[in-house]
Amino acid sequence: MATMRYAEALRLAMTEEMERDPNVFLCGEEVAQYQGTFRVTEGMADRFKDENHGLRVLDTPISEAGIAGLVTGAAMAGLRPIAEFMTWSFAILALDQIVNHAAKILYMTNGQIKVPVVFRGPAGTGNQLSAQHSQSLEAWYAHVPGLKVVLPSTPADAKGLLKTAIRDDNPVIFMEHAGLYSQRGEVPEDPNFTVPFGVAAVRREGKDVSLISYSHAVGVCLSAAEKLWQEAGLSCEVIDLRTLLPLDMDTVLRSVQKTHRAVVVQEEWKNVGFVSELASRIYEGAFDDLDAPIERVGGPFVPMPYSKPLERAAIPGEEDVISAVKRAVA
Amino acid sequence: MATMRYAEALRLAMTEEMERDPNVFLCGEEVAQYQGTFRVTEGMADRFKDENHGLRVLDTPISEAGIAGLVTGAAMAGLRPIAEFMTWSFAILALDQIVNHAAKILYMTNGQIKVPVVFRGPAGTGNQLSAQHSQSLEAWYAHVPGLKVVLPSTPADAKGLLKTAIRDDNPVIFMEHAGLYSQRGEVPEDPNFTVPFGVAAVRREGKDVSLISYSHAVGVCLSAAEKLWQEAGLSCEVIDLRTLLPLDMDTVLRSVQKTHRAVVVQEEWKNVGFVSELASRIYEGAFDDLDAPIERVGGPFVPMPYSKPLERAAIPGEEDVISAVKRAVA
Amino acid sequence: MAKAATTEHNVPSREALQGLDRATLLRLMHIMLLIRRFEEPCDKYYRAGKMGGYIHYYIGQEAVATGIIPLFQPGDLMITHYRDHGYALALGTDPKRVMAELFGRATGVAGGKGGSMHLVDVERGFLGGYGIVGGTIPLGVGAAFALKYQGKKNICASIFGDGSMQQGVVHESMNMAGLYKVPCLFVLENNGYAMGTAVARHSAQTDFVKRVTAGYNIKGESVDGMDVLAVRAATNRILAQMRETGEPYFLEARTYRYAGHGYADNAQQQKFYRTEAEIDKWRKRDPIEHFREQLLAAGVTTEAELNAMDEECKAIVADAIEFADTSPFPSPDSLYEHVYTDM
Amino acid sequence: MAKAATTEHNVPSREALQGLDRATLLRLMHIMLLIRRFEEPCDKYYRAGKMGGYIHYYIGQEAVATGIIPLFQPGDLMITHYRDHGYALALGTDPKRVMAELFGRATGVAGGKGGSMHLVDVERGFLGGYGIVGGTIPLGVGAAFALKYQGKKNICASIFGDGSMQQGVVHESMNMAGLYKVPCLFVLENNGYAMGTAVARHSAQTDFVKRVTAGYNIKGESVDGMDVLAVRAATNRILAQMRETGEPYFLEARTYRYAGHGYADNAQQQKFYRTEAEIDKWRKRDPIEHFREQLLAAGVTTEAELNAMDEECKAIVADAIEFADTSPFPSPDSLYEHVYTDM
Ligand SMILES: Cc1ncc(C[n+]2csc(CCOP(=O)(O)OP(=O)(O)O)c2C)c(N)n1
Ligand SMILES: Cc1ncc(C[n+]2csc(CCOP(=O)(O)OP(=O)(O)O)c2C)c(N)n1
Ligand SMILES: [Mg+2]
Ligand SMILES: [Mg+2]
Repeated sequence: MATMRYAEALRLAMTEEMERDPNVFLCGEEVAQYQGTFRVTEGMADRFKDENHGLRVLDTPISEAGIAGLVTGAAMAGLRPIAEFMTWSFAILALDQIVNHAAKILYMTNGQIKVPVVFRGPAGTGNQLSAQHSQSLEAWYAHVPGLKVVLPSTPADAKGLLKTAIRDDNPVIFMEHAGLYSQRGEVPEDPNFTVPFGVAAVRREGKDVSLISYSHAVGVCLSAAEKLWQEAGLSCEVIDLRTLLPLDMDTVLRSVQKTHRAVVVQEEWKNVGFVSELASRIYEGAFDDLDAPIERVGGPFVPMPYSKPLERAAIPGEEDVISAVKRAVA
Repeated sequence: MATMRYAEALRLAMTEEMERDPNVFLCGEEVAQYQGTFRVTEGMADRFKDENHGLRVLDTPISEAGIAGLVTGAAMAGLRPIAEFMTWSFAILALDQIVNHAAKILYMTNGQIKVPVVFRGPAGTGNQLSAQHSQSLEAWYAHVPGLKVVLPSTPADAKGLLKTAIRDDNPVIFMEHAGLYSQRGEVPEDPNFTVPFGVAAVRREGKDVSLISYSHAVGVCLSAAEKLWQEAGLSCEVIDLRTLLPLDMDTVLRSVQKTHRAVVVQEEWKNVGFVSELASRIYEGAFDDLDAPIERVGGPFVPMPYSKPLERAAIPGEEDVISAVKRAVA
Repeated sequence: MAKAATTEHNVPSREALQGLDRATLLRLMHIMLLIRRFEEPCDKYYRAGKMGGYIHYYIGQEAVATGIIPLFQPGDLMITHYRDHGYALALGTDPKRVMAELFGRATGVAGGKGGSMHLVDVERGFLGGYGIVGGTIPLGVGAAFALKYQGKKNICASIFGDGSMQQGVVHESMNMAGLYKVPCLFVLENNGYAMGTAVARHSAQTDFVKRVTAGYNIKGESVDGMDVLAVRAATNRILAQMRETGEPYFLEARTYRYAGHGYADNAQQQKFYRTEAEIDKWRKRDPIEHFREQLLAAGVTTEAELNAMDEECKAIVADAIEFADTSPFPSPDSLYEHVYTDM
Repeated sequence: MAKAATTEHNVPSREALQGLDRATLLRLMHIMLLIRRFEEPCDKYYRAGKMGGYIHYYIGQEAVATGIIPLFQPGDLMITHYRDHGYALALGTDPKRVMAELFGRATGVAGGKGGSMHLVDVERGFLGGYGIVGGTIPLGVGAAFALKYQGKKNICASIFGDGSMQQGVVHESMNMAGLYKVPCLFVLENNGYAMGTAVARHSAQTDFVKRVTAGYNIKGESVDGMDVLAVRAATNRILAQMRETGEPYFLEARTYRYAGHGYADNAQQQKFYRTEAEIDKWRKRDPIEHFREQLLAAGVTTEAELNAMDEECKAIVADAIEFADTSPFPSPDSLYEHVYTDM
């Protein structure tokens, strides 16, 4: 175990996997010479500069669709690429390559061509980046067969899930959260450490209400849970889904069957968001166990505004979770 | 009233609105000289050829993102464009322009610049078009604040909703269904006839189960309802949402409060699909009225295969709705 | 086939028929004939409901695939747009399995999941045909990137139409190909139209070689796509150079499709954008007829031999149809297979 | 301003300083000084948490906006990328409201919803600054399309950076502009870098004029973006021609940004991609200093007058900061306003 930042854990995962498998390479905007916009890839270009004609850590033009297509084609030809999007908001430009190509090629070729590629980068809200730079859209990706969708909430998961993603033979949507990059935590140094997909983590045990979330919102749920315990004696169980596709409903349903109440929390627009799928599945799997309607917490249905007070109001916070829990137990 | 095809009703709506407002123009691939890939725009180029430098009905290169951006910019400068996508599967290439620009510009400019544009074209499955050509992705668009999402299921709605879309000052996602183009129906000829957004239609009254759907799936629900009545004496109420954004939950909840059972039906992938949002809202609005979990019917989680029997199995049909209803009343 | 290709490779292409040996010349003719005979009966089976979806014919453009593909060497890769029958057949993919794919059968090259637009033959380096205009160009650049990354001397051929020249991702990909210098052979099949839109109506610049060479510092040239030997000669020279330098190249083949864009683009529809006269003009330069005359003139073969070859091709196609039509449809379970490698 | 522009328009630009009258020359200087003085204090307020998000400085590039914008006529339109302070100020947008937008206040040009990247001034034809690289280019073409459609003699100026030359949608849009012949003035501010990536590292073709003219049949040229009079002369000639022909034009201004790409790109970060020496080299060609010398040499003005003008600009900025800092934040309800025009 070593204490490190979420961003460092990501770097360690990539570096270890690139050392382990010469077919793994990394490309994206500013990932090499500039050391990464958020310093996630710092030092990697130097580390691998003499290998494969200097193509192992590669700077690209601002061509998101081209990048996504290039790595998909490289994967079809036998490599295992990692493509970094400067932010997931820009990946919208690459959706045709990701959704209409990377995600479908295995199926269209009847299993003959696999596409082992990882699309990663920061997502989410915060820092007054305003409307065009504050999206993650995980609900879009989780809607698409052929993709796997991963959103780590801790440094250890950042490392373990990214290693699993790189070793996976399918296209993986790996959404980091810029708000977590500097978060510190214990991370196993063992290069064989990985975290499997499809296994949710119970971050806090509880008996009154199940708080189910992922990515940055997990931390919001944990602090809300602590407050609710301190101030209202309410015992919340906090579940971190880790991966939305595959989705670990067993852990979720087990918790709800125990607590009989559920609050599902995400950062992005609630409308047609992932929490709606999650809620529907909980209703279907535990209809008779529920003592109250499930509370969905998500972003208000507005583009992200720049002004600080407005932005704060547009990002679901501790208070939103707390009031949702109180409604659920009312 | 006149009997006409769904495709003709769309053409009539566009022609009437273009005659009514000189700022309305139409562009897209093969819409002019070729008379439209599905003949929806037949004759329109001739009708308007001498106006505005021949720009009123305009053929474009195969540049979906460029087209979406061009019409968005034209709308910002005072025009009221209609852009046709040859199919909505290709609109994935234009998502950044639609979602990160057209949908957000009114908000980003604090209401100073409006974007009255209609993005329309055929969507949906059928005809063995296989994986890359069989999508609609309405769940993606309905997730985005700033957009309105419309999916007409009858010739009359095709005309009335399209006219409302063209007169709307916001970007409208108007998804037609290729499987409905040749469907005939009664259509009001009155040029003032429009169908408002946000008002669902009860296509069939019933008391046992509410079948809630939109677009091509409405017809599937109606035939299933008829069969269920004939063969099992089950009385199904069939609701056509018409628009997913805005969404008419009042009509939906009123129906469910009456029937106590709901089956929500869509053609596309169920997972994180629109039916999940719809189900969540019904649970939240009528939790105590429900006698059974809501049944969600949607496409299986696979890319669309080419082979006819496989494709048939991948498109939710009458049988799927019938068994869902039987589960709901079991 | 690939093996043979390596040997021909050394044959000097100086004299008439570029000094190609008889076997090679006859194989080129055989490929062109097979492609044409393969597609001719398709309309009938499409009408009969044996095929569905979109089907795009290659008839008229045979010289392009035939001039390029036989020059492939083991390890070379290829990716194409949906107009892909000719490429699969030129590559030597079993006509039975190609036809079975069009019929949507389990024995098809993609198990019936792909259809006409989505043929594939991994064994021969064919990474597949895809349906999004321009969508394959970045994939081809990526495959070429992989070849460079792996230090191979191979190339990746990327086939597409004139309409895709207006797709943004093509611009992004060509810029990256020029920037990273990867061995991607861009083959633009300029058949004059993107569906019903003539090149001059979809492109501000109709000289695509100029656009690409000036825009991305990629070498390029244009060749007569109705002349199989011209295409072959250019490709031969280009591939030798690419295997040497590992750099990208842009080859425009000027050609023409006789049939409609797809099945739905019938004679009536075609009147909206082209004339019978134009079609006839191009038919007079028919690649098969032209080559036939060359061969006969040079005394390489006889009418009788060519007719026999034609009959043989028809027989191969008849067998393919028989095979396809008697093959089973995919099993219902296969609907859920290969969505993921592991779930 | 626009009014005045129409008259200057007739001044023959033969002699030194292109025969521009004193008032015009001084206004150009005033605009450049205002832009620079406006941005200089921003870092301090950003650090103090008064501003947030991304902020991109225009310092060093002042001659480009200043050489172009005053030539606008009523009805002309403009759209820019996120590096937009200079354009709003050159256009005459109230510095108070621009600063208030950076402070996220209700009095800002976008009511605090946009911030530095998303300024707007509909009244003056500024359709806004946006943050997706290349994303505004089709919008500008669309606005120009609207001008042609409406039969107006106006133009739309579309401002963007060298990095956006690698965005697919830019290719698609320029092709459409060349195809439909719409009056869009493409202004490429080539400041040598896309964030930390030098032009030669992101573009296979570094001669953008060549790429665009050869690729889309759009006329184009390059101009010294550090020389306000050179930019103005070129723009003057180009706009006259565009208003005549209604056709698109591509103008590359070679310029340089002194500051980092954005706030986060501090001196330490910049070491990864450029040297102090390079920055100094460009500073020696500072557009304001250069123009100052020209004016003094020609005896158009005096040191004293220019210093007074400088003080005046600083005062305007001080007022703007005061105004911004004392302005109210948007009301909580405004969060839900303007998502739709009607719901
Ligand atoms: C992105 C996208 N837009 C539109 C289409 C519909 N479409 C299919 S083929 C085609 C014309 C393509 O013409 P070209 O690239 O010249 O190839 P050709 O068919 O002539 O071989 C169009 C518009 C598509 N498949 N993909
Ligand atoms: C599509 C997209 N990709 C990436 C970014 C992140 N980004 C913002 S500015 C920038 C560099 C742009 O450089 P250039 O176009 O030269 O303009 P400059 O900043 O130099 O004025 C990048 C990569 C973005 N905003 N949009
Ligand atoms: Mg073509
Ligand atoms: Mg730049």
